[in-house]
Amino acid sequence: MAVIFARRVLCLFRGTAMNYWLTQLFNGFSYGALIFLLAMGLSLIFGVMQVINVTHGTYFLVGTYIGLSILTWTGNFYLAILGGGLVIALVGIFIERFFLRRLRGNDLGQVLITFGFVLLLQDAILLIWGPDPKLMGEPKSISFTAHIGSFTFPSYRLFVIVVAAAVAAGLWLFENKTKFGSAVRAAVDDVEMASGMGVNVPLVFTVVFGLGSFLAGLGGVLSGPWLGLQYGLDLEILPYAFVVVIVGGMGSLKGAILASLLVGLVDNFGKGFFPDLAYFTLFLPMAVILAVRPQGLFGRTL
Amino acid sequence: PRGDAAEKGPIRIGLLTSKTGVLAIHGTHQMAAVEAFKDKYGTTVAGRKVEFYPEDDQSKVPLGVTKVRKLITGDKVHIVMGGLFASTGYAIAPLGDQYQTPIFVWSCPDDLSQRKRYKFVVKYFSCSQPQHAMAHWLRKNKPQVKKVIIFGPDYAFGYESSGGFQKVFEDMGGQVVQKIYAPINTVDYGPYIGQFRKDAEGMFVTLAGPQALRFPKQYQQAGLRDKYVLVGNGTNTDEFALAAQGEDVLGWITAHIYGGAAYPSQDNQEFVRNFKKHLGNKDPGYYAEGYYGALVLIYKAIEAIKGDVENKAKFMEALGRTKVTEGMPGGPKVSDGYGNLNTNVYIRDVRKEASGKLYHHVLHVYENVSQFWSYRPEEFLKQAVYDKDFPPCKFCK
Amino acid sequence: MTPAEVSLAVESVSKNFGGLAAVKEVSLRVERGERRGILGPNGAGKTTLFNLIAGDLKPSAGKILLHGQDITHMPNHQRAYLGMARTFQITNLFPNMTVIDNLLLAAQALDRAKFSMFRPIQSHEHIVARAERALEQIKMGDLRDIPIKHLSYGVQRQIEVALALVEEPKVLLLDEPTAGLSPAESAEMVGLLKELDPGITILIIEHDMDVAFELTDRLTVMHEGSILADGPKDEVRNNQTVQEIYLGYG
Amino acid sequence: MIFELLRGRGRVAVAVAALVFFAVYPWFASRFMITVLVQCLIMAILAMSLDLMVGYTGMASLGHAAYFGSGAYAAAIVSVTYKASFPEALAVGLIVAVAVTAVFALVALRATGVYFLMITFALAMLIWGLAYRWNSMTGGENGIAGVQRPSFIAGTTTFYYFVLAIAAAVFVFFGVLVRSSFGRTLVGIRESESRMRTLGYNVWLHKYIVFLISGLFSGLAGVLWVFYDSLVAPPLVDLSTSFDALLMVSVGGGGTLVGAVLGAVIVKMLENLVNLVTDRWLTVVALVYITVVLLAPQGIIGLLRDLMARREMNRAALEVAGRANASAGKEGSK
Amino acid sequence: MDDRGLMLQVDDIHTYYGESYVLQGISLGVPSGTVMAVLGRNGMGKTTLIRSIIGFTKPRAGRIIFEGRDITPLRSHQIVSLGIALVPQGRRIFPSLTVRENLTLGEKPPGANGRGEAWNLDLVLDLFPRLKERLSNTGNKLSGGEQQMLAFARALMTNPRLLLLDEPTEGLAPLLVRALGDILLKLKERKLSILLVEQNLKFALQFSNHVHILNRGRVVHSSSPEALDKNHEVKARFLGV
Ligand SMILES: Nc1ncnc2c1ncn2[C@@H]1O[C@H](COP(=O)(O)OP(=O)(O)OP(=O)(O)O)[C@@H](O)[C@H]1O
Ligand SMILES: Nc1ncnc2c1ncn2[C@@H]1O[C@H](COP(=O)(O)OP(=O)(O)OP(=O)(O)O)[C@@H](O)[C@H]1O
Ligand SMILES: [Mg+2]
Ligand SMILES: [Mg+2]
Repeated sequence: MAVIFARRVLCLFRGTAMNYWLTQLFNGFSYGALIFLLAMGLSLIFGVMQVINVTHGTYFLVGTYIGLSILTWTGNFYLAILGGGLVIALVGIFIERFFLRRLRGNDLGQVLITFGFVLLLQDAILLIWGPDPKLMGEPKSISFTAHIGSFTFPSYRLFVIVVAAAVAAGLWLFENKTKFGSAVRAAVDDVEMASGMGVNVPLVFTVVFGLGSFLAGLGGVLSGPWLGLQYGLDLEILPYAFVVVIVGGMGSLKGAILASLLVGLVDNFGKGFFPDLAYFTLFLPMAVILAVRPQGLFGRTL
Repeated sequence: PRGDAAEKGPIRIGLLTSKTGVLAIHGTHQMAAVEAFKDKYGTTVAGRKVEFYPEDDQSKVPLGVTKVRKLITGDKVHIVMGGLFASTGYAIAPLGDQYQTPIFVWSCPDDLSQRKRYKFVVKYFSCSQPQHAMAHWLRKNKPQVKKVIIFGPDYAFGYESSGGFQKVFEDMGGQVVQKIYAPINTVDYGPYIGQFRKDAEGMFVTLAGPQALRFPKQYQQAGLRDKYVLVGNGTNTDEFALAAQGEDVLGWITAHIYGGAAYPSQDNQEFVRNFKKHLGNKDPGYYAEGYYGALVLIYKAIEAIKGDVENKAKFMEALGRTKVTEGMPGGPKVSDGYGNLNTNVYIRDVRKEASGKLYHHVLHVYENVSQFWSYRPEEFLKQAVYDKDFPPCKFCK
Repeated sequence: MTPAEVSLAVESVSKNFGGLAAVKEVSLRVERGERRGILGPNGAGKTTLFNLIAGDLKPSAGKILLHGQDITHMPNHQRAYLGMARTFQITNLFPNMTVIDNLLLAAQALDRAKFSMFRPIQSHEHIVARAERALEQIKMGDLRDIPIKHLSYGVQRQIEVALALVEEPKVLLLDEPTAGLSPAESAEMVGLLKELDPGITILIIEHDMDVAFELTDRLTVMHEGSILADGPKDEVRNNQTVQEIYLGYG
Repeated sequence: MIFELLRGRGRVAVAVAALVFFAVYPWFASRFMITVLVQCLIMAILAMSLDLMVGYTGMASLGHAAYFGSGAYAAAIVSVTYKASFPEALAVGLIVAVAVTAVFALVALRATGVYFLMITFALAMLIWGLAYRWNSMTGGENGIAGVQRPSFIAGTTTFYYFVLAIAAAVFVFFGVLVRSSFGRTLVGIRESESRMRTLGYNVWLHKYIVFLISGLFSGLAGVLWVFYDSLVAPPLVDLSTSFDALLMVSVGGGGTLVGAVLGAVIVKMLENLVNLVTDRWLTVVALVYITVVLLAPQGIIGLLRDLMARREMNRAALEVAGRANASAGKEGSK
Repeated sequence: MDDRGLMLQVDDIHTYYGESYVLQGISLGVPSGTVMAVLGRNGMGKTTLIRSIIGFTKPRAGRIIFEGRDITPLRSHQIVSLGIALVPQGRRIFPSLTVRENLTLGEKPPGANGRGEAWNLDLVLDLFPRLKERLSNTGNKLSGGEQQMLAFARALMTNPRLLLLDEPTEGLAPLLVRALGDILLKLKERKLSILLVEQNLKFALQFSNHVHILNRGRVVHSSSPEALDKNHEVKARFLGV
């Protein structure tokens, strides 16, 4: 295997190697950015509320469809991004408020019920939008192919990177400039005592869940012009988000950023160098990291 | 001796398809095709009523097996038709012999009509069948395209389609210089697109299911539109995806056993009209046509044996020597004696109507194409089945 | 009389948590049957020392000997086989199990029977007998089948101690055994501990001076990770520094 | 556990009724319904092995597809590619499943709680990645088809009885196991690892043993599945199988064994039967899951247990609580 | 404040855990600026009383009135926001929060009735210098006594007008127990009202204005601390000393 690898690398360094590396690096980065938007919400919900929200990938997909509908009505892509995020936030809040809340502390029950919602939302997609694949157009202003020297890249991917960076910055401020973060963790540690310290626990959980879902919806809409709208995409993309959350450490912003980029890059270069081991190359590093640091790169030890 | 059809009750036909999961779209198209079929041919054949038993394999191969088993043992169907993946075809075929029940594999696993034949299995076409013709057309019409990259899904369907192309293409002096197979559920094609060799002139692409949607967009975004001459499998631009694909696939050339919804033959237009009634005015593609066509063939075989489907051997034999020249949206079909059909292959490109709607324009029709192309069957069967490494990639460095 | 046998020896043991030296070069020799009190201000390192002795933490430096055997690197479950038992300062029980089930688990811990995959605990008579005896010892016969989580804090504290007693240990580490007990229950606990086999070596962390003086012979006072004073109880009580930093009669 | 509520004759009656039902089932069920029950029984073995870990020991694994799948793949490979006999395939399947478990457990046991859940998931994805991409061995996307049952269990009904016998044996084995000393120890580990450790239990070793047992029986389920279905393909080892297993445990009720069996029957029946009735089967199944969780958060057996406990012990509970108060006080000058 | 000058009034409450009937009709009042001690043996319902007031376990009958307002139907976080703080039994520090986060979590400025200087991080840390050294440790990495200090300091940070203390001296070294007593006196001067549950009889008698004894869910004795100290029969019967 090492020999094959060396041969491939050598081969790549001949000719257009520089270009190849740049392109793959950029691809990895941009895909990482998209995965970040998906995974960050999962990480929040997971790390902070200890809910394994299997519905997250489906939020992402439903968000895409809602974004498409908004785009069709209003013709405004940016409105679609926001709207998709908000509607999914509402869906998430509804599910948290009326279902998950009753099951606090019952991990398996929560997993089960979020799985129920996967099926329900999937059927909703079939009912409302049908099984036809759909494609979403991006605004002309961000849909060109940019050239820098001989290096070309789609500007839309650049746009996704910018949005992801903005979201990361926003979350950082939110976490560090408000006491919200510690209120949430307190509530997870000890619901009763947190409310005994004046934390409005139901509200806190609702906000976290809403925020996490919002990110999924937003990421979903952003993925529209890139991945297309395809019934079934939700469960295909969910493992990527899981990997990010696991490797980065649950609930950690820093971890999610780093792990997303890592996943993006490993996925890219893995598929480049070892196309036959595409998934192995994604999950093996993860297993190794976990063997050494079970809590992930930036997870809290408890 | 008591051939009274009514006494034996209805003929039960099991239909395996994917109504949920990633391939759900194909299921809806196929079920609409079944409705269109009923409109034209009714639910009585050879004096017996026909009942259809649709089953959803949820786009999962193992579940398809379970469902076929259920159709045979639970619903006691006389024949099973379906299987979306080539893999499903391979997986369900053994059940035909196990339960002594005819299975009409609607999809295209090559080997089921070549080296791995089953007594109770026939199939509609071979994956490589149209792509032999594609290669021939490309060599003849665009001889400047000499070096070609192959890109396809990483399973039987991908290997067999591109294997057929490679075989004929190289036999006619072309060179395949790179072969890349991506898992069917690949989400981001960036890593693959980044690897395409710059020194090639053309690409042969096969896309299955959801790939047809994501790949063209990402290919276009990478700025490769005008870099390569792109030819490929008819599934790339099948009508189910065509509307969503938009301009990204304009000009793509593909080969398939169906000429497309716009193909002006009378049989086809009637099929398209009927189909549209059942699916919100949408165009049928090959997934619908194949399902429909297979049912036509099954009816013909039932008629040929006067409805005596309980006699399985006779029924199998009838299926194995069908010859239909009329009523088929994809043109005449003739059994080749190996459990497969000789068929028309259409070379189409994607064009745009004034209204902006995309459609297939047929550039050329190869008639009565055998799964063995112009090779002698005995010779052909001596080589291995088309696979990831066969034909070997002589010109890849 | 033969020279007293050393039951537990701690030889310049240290434990660092990051930058903090929670235990600094602590040495102790506890004789067989001795009742040793460990005192010291909050955060002095008493519980940490217990964690080191019991094996819940590994020392950064130093050696620990039990009956002369080096146990520094021995996992804690093996120390239990050598006769060591402990209680936790912060109650650590099996909350969803009943009182008797808690005791049964303790009773079979050192028995080969625990690996028996085909016989229920209840069928091992000697184990059941041990558990029932412990139940009697703490006089909780009528709480037998109540799940732990339904009991008040003080009662849970008593069971915490009972669990360590079931194993009939040779060396017993008690981390604030009377904390949270009412004066009445506290007195009972003292009575119970006093009645234990005099051959058992006991180390007790206590903040209740009355209890400490009643139960122990010698006192060790820790301060900021080190041993500040060590000696017969009256001597230590009158130690000037101990009074200043711990007792607060200045 | 439900058996613990039904004492003496009640327990025997339920067991006999279940046995009679399973024994005569093939007489009145169609061939199809028999195969559905075969699926249920095989999955019940998987669910029980998972319950041993999740319900009893408190180790929630989201990766049992790996052990199920490695047993299945190993058996399929040796029996199709190397034409091994059924006993050989069974042996190889079990050995491979245990071997994979033995290695994965070393890694997974470094973590607890949600982290454990995630590590088991990650490790299982490795096996899936291999099944999916290691074409030469596993047939990749196509999987391996054509596994043949030996003649003595070739028929649908004989195979049913064969699987029934195995499932019953596994049930009895697990039933005895969880009531044994060892089983109690597992519950203790679930409740407090650190306390178990100081009491003198080698917690790691117990967890490792449980993991191995669980892996072994998951592998057994995998081998049976291959011989039932004659096919293995990647979807059999993906997240959804691990998930299904967890579903079964939680629908029925974790830590009850009977719950795992019941859960397996319910989940598999739903999967097989609802879509015969309606095209909106996704919604129906979803609603069933959601309702079960809301009405019976501890699973169906958990719910039954609560109901029975409430009815039978209403008065007793009051009495006990009263006594608890009194004795906790140990009032006066006793 | 109600007409009798009571900051907190507990009015015949009955509290259950599931089926078990724990508080069987308890009434007591805490006047403004006093320390009211509640004594009793283990399992008598002291903690349950505190839980009922803070809203963790709602009484099935009876009322709880804080500053003239019926707080029985309110949820815990609302009750707390009115100016009540809790130092729970067993400390219940948030293990994954650092000491600083534990302290600032419920930080509040003093309400309308706040007197004197408000508690803030600096003042609280001056009170417990030990915590200052451990500010960035997470809660689970503190010694038992440090956790107890943190629990107390955490409650002060909310600048309450009523403080509920459930065995606040448990696990504290003697020196600190005294220090805590001094703090209670200071708080009293600031007109803070305190409901103190204690096992440490000496401490309770020394620092309280009034004592109640709970036995099997009922108040069985109620007097000044001095009177109780002399009443050996009651002490022997209900406290076992
Ligand atoms: N896991 C840990 N990580 C970092 N610091 C720790 C850890 N455990 C304890 N400490 C610190 O080590 C010091 C000693 O703690 P220890 O629990 O031994 O004190 P102690 O003497 O038992 O006090 P107390 O009487 O309050 O129980 C304390 O300052 C504590 O904060
Ligand atoms: N969660 C619970 N479920 C059922 N019963 C409980 C629960 N918590 C406490 N009890 C019971 O309620 C009674 C009163 O308990 P409570 O904790 O109020 O006592 P306490 O006076 O605070 O005792 P301690 O001094 O030991 O803390 C006890 O008999 C106890 O067993
Ligand atoms: Mg301590
Ligand atoms: Mg209490």
